Amino acid sequence: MAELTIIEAIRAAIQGEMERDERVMVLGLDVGRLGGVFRTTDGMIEKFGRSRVFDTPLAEASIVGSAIGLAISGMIPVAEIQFLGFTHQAFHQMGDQLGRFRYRSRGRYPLPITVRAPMGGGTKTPEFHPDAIEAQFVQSPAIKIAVPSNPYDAKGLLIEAIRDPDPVLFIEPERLYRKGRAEVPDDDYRVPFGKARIVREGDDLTLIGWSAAVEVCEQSAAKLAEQGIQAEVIDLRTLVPLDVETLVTSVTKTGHCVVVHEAPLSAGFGAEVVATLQQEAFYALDAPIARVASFDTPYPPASLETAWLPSVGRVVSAALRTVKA
Amino acid sequence: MAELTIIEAIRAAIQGEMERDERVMVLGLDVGRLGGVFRTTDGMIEKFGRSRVFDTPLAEASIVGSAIGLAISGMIPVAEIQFLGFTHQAFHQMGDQLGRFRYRSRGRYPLPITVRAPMGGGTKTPEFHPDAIEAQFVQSPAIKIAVPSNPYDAKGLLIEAIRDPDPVLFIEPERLYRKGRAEVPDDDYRVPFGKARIVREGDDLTLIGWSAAVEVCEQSAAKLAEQGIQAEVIDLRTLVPLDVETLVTSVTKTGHCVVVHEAPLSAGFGAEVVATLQQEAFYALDAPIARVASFDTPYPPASLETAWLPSVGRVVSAALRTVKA
Amino acid sequence: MADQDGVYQVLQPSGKLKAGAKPALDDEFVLEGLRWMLLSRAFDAKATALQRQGKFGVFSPVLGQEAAVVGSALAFDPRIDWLVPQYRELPAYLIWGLPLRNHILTLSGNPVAGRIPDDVKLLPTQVALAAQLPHAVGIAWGLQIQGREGAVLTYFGEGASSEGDFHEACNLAGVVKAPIVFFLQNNQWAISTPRAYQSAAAHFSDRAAGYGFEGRVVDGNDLLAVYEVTREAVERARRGDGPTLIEAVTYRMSFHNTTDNPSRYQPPEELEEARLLDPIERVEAYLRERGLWSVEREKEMKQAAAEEIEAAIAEAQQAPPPQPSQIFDNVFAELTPRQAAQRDEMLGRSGDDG
Amino acid sequence: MADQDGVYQVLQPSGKLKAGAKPALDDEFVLEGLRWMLLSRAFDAKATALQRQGKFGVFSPVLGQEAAVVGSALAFDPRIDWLVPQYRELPAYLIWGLPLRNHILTLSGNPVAGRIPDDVKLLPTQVALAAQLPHAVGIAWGLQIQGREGAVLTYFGEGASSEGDFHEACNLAGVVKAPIVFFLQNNQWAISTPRAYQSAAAHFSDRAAGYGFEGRVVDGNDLLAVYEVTREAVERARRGDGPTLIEAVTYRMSFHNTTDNPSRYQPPEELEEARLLDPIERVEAYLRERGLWSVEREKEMKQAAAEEIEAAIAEAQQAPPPQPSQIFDNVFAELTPRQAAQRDEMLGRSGDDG
Ligand SMILES: Cc1ncc(C[n+]2csc(CCOP(=O)(O)OP(=O)(O)O)c2C)c(N)n1
Ligand SMILES: Cc1ncc(C[n+]2csc(CCOP(=O)(O)OP(=O)(O)O)c2C)c(N)n1
Ligand SMILES: [Mg+2]
Ligand SMILES: [Mg+2]
Repeated sequence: MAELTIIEAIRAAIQGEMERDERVMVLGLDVGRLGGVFRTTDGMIEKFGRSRVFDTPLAEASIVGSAIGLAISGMIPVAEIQFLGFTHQAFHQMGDQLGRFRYRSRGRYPLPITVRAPMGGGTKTPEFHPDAIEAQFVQSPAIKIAVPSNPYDAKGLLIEAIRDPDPVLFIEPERLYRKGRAEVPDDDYRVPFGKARIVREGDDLTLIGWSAAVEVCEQSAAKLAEQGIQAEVIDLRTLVPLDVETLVTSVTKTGHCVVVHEAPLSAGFGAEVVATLQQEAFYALDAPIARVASFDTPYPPASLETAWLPSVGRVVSAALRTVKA
Repeated sequence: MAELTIIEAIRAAIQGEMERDERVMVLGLDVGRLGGVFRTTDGMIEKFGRSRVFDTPLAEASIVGSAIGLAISGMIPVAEIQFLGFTHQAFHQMGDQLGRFRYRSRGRYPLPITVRAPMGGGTKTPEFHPDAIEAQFVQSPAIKIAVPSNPYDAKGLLIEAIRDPDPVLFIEPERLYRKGRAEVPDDDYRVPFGKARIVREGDDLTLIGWSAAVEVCEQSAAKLAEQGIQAEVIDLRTLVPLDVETLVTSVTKTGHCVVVHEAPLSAGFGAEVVATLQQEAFYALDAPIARVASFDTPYPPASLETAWLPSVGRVVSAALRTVKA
Repeated sequence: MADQDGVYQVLQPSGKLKAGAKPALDDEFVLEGLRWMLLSRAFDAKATALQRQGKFGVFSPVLGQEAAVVGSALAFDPRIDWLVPQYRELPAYLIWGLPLRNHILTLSGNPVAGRIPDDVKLLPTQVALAAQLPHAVGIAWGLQIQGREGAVLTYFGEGASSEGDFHEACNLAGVVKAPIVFFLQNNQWAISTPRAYQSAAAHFSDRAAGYGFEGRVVDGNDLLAVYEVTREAVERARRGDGPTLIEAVTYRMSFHNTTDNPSRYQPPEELEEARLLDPIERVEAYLRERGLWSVEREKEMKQAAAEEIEAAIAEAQQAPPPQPSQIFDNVFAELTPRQAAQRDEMLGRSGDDG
Repeated sequence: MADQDGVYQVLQPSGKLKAGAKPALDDEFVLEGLRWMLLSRAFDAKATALQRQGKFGVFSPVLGQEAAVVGSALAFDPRIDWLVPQYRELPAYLIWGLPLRNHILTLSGNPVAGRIPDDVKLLPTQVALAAQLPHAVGIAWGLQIQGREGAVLTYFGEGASSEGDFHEACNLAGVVKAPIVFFLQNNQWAISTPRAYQSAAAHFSDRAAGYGFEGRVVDGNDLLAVYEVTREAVERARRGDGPTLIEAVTYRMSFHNTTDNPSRYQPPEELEEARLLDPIERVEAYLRERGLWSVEREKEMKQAAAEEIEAAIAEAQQAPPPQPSQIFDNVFAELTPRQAAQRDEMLGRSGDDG
C-alpha cells in the first residue's frame, strides 16, 4: 500500500495493464517523452517503446478513429485526449463510431477501448480546457462513463475500464490530480462500474456528486454538520451505468436531495439524476430535489471561474432551503 | 393565406428573408440546383445566384466554421446541415465557436447565424440520419434551439431565427416535412422564442413534446379522451429559451405529466423538463412525472425503428399509470 | 502510359491497348474481373427494381464504377488483407468473401441475419462519410505493430475526401507508414454537387505529397490500369514503404441512391458522354479482340450472374426476420441495469418506463 | 533564391544578402520591422517574469519566431485586411492596432477590459487549434461576396495543421478562391511533439497543390524573405487569384507556454543550433552592414520598447477589475429568463437556484 495522488494512481493502473497484457497501448498528444501534459504516462515510452506509447499528430478525431481500427486489429488502446473539451473535435468518432461498432457490426467488432481525458475548472486553464461536458456523452448510449474523484477509485476504475470489453470514457478530475494522497493498493484491483460510493453517511439530506464536485459535496457536508445537519454524500463513480439503487435507498432515508455538478445547469447530468429519482423515490421526497451547477453561460474568464463554479456556499444554502422546505 | 407543408413553410421563410435582406445567404450540401435533399431551397439558386445559395464542399465543420466568418464579414448565413446527426462532424464549431463568439469577443462579434437541420426517425433513413441529439446542444448555453412541429411555427420561428442577433439551431421534424398542410400567412410574421404552444387543453394530465413527438402527444391525447381522460398537450417550440411558466401553469392545473421525446431516455432533454418541473411545481404533482422516450441503445436498423421510437401505445399507458398513481 | 492529364490508362475506351502498354493481368484474371463487373451490374438492376417494390431500403448502385471497384479489390489478398468500405463497392465485398445473401439481408432491413461472417476481414458499410478512414489506418497500423502480414484497402468518394477525417487519417498513415491503400473514387458527383465545386485541386491524388506518400491518378473505367496501379500500391504496402492514395477517375452513371433524382442537376450530355466510356464494354471489346468473348460467352456469364442473384435472394428469404428484442442485442457485452429494464418493458415483462 | 530544400531565403544567417538577392523592403521598413521584433522579445521576457509572479495567466512566447510574424504582418494593410490569429503572434496583433494594454489585460485575466477595439479588424486569439481557419475563410469569402476590398491573414502552427479543420478550410478557400493567406509557422514543435512525428510531408506547403492553390516555403527567420513571399501572396489575393499557403520554417526558442518544461523532451544541441539562426540578430547584422545599426541605436530602440511595455502595464492597471456580474455579459443580446434568474441569484437578488 502506498499513498498516491490521482495522477500516480492513474499511472500505476496504465503501467500495470501494459505489463500484464502486451496488447495494451497508449496513444495521444505528448504521451511519450513528455509523459503527457499531466505526466500520467511519465516513464512509459522509455519502458514500452514508441510503438506502444505513441505521440500522435495533433488531431483528436484520428486519435479516437485510429484507436477503433487498432482495436479491430487486436490491440487494446488507451487513448488520451489532452482535455475533455477537445473531445468535441472527435465528437463524430465518439458516440457514432466508438459507441456503435459492436451494435452496427451485430457483435462482430466489439471495441475494448478506453478514452481518457481530464475535466473541470478551478485551475485557471484556458478556454475549452475546463468544460464539463460529460452529459453530452450520456446521450450516446453505448459508451460507459467513469468519473472518479479519488486515487483509489481512479486506479480501480481505470483497470476496470481497460479490461472492459466495451468502450469507456474515463474522465479525470483535473483539479484534484495532485491534491492530496490516499492509500492505494500496490496490486491490481477493480472497482466495478455501476456501484456508487457512500462517501459519508447521514440521515437528513443526500448530496450527490461525481468527479471533482464530490469534494465540494464533502466540504458542504462538513459545513452542514456544524449546523447539525447530517448529509449523506454519494459519489456516483460512473454515470453509465448509473447506480439508481444506492441513490434511491439514500433519498428514501433522507427525503431531501441536492445534486451538484460543474457543468452548466441546463441539460447537465444532474437533470437525469433528478428525473430518475423523482420517478423512483417520488413518495419519499419531502422537498424538490435541488441542483447546484455552474450557470448557463460559456465558461467565464479564468479570473471569474470561482464565482461561476458550484461553491460550498451555494451547496450549503441550497441544502438548507431544501431541508427547511 | 395558403395551405402549406412544413417544407413549403420553411422555403417561404428563407425566400422571404433573402428577398428582404440581401445579406441573408444559404450554404450547405446540395442546396443549389438540387434545392437540398428535401427541396427546402428549391428554386433559390435560380433566383439569387450561386454566391447567395452556395453548394459547399462536403465538410460540415467548414460549413459552420465559414458561416462564422461570413457573419463577421457582414453576411447573415443560413447554414444547412443535411441531417442533424452530421452536426457531430461540426460539433467543435457549434457550441465552442458558434456559441461563444459574442462571449469570447466580449460583445465585439455577435453571430446572427441560423443552422438548420432535419431530425428524427420513422422514415427508414440510414444510420446517423435520424438521431435526435438535441439535448447535446442544450449543454452549450449560448445557442438558441428551435424545434417546430407544424407549418405555421416552422415559418414564424425560422423568420425569428434568421432575424435573431444570436446563433440559432433550427431543428426540423423530418417525418412531418410533407405530412399534411396547414394555413400559413403569406406575409412574414414572427413566432417568438420561449413561448410554448398549448396544442390542446385538458385538466387531467399534461403531455409535453417538441418536434415530431408533438404528433405522438396529440394522437395519445385523442386516445386518452376516448377513455375520458383530458390531456393538455404542450409543444415547447424552443428548448432554449424554455418556457417554464406555461409548463408550470399546466402541471399545477393537472397534477400529472408525461414528457415524450425521440432521443434515448438517458440525459435526453426530457430529463431537464422533469428536473425543472419537480423544482417549480413540486407541491402540485400528484404522481411522478413520466418520460416516454426511445430506449438507451443506438438507433436500431430501420426495420425495427417503430418498436424503438416512443409510440402512442407507450405514451397512453404511461399516462394511465400516472393518472392512476 | 499517362495521357496529357497524367491519368494512367492501359486500355483505351475502344478496348484497344494503348501503344506500348503491357497488361498486368492475364486473360483468365480479366475474365474473372469481367464476371464480377457483370454480376455487380445485374445486381444493381435487380436491387433497384426491388427497392421500387418496397422490398429493399435505400440503395446506392455501383453502375459505371465497376472497373474501379473490381480492379482495385482484385489486387489484394482477402485472406490476409482488410477491406474498409464506404457504401458503393458491392463487388469488392463479394470478392472479400461476403455472401451476397448477407448483403441482401442488410439492404432489406435485416442486418442481424446479414452479419459479416467471422472469417471475412471486412467492416460494415459506413454511412458517415470518411469516418471509416481513421479506422482503416488503425487496422493497418495495428497489423504493423503486431508484426502481422496484411494490408488495408479503404474506399471513399471525392465528396468524402473534403471531410476533415480524410486529412487526419492520411496524415497519421504517413507518419506511421501504415500498409494501406486509400482508394478515392472520383465519380464526378457527390449527390448533386459536381466535382468542380468539391475541390480546386487538379487531381485529388495531388494531396498525397502533403502527407509524404505516393499519389496516383488512374482511369477508373479501365480495369487493367486500375489493377496495375493498385497492385503496385499493395506491393509498396507489403514492402513497408507506406500508404498510397489512388484517385480513380470514373463516372456515376446512375442516381446517387434510390431517393435521388439526378435529372434535377445532371447535364444529360454529360451522362451521354460517360456512357461512351462504359467500363464493362471496354473489357468486353478487349476480350473480343483477343478471341475470348462472344455473344454466347456473354449470355452464359450473364445467365450465371442472374442465377447467383436469384439464389442469394431466395436464401435471404429463409433468414429469420428481425425481432424487436434484437434492438437490445450487441449494445454492450452485457446490458446495464437500465437497458435491461427497458428491454423487459418492451417485451412486456414489466410496466416500467425507466 | 531557394536553397536546395526549396526554402526561400533572402538574408543568410550571417545577415548577408544571398548572391543575387534584392531585398523587397527598404531600409526604413526593415528598421520598423526590427522595432516590432525587439518589442516582442522584450515583452516575452517581461510577461514571463510577470507570469512567474502570478500576475499573468498561461502565456506562449513568440521567441525565435519574430521574423515570421512581423514579416508576414507587415505585408498587409490593417485598415482593410483582417487578422485571424492562433495565439503566438503578439507583434502582429499590435501591428493590426491592438493596444498592448488590451493584450496585457487579456493575459492578466481581464479580457472584458481588454476587448478588441471596434476599428481593429482582429479576432480574439484562438485556443482550439485550427478552429480559426474556417472562420478566416468565411471572412475572406464574405468580403468577396460583398465586393469589398481586403484580404485575410491567418496564423497557425505545424501542429494545428494536422487537424481536420485545416483541410476543410483550405479546400473551401480553394473552391471559392478566397482572398486569404494561410500562414503556417513550422516552429518544429507542438508542445513536446517534434515536427517529424507531426507529418511525413517533406514540406507542409506541399499541401497547397491538393487544394488547387499556391504553396510556398520560406525561411521563417529571415524577415526579408518572409515579407517578400507574403507580399506576393497578398497581391495574389487582391488580384482575385485566390489563397496561398505559406510555410515559415522557424524554431520555437522557448517553452511552449509557461506551464511547459522543454528540458524533458528537447535535445539541447537543437536549441543551441537554433540560437545561431536568431532572426533578430540576422536583421541587426544586415542593418549594421548597411551602416544603419549601432550600439546606441540598439540601446535607444530597446529603451523605447521597455518604456512602451511599462506604460501599457501601467495603463492596464487603471482598468476596472473584472466583476462577477460580467459572467452574464455578452452571452446573448438578451439573457433568457433562466439566465437572468441565475444572474440575479448570483448577485444575491433572489434565492433561487434554477
Ligand atoms: C458526414 C456525412 N455528411 C453528409 C452525408 C450525406 N451524404 C450521403 S452520400 C453523400 C455524397 C457522397 O459523395 P461522394 O463521397 O463523392 O461519394 P459517392 O456517393 O459519389 O460515391 C452525402 C452528402 C453523410 N452520409 N455523411
Ligand atoms: C484542438 C486542440 N487540441 C489540443 C490542444 C492543446 N494544445 C495547445 S497548444 C498545442 C500545441 C500546438 O502546436 P502548434 O500548432 O505547432 O503551435 P505552436 O504552439 O508550436 O505555436 C496543443 C496540443 C488545443 N489547444 N486544441
Ligand atoms: Mg462522388
Ligand atoms: Mg509548432
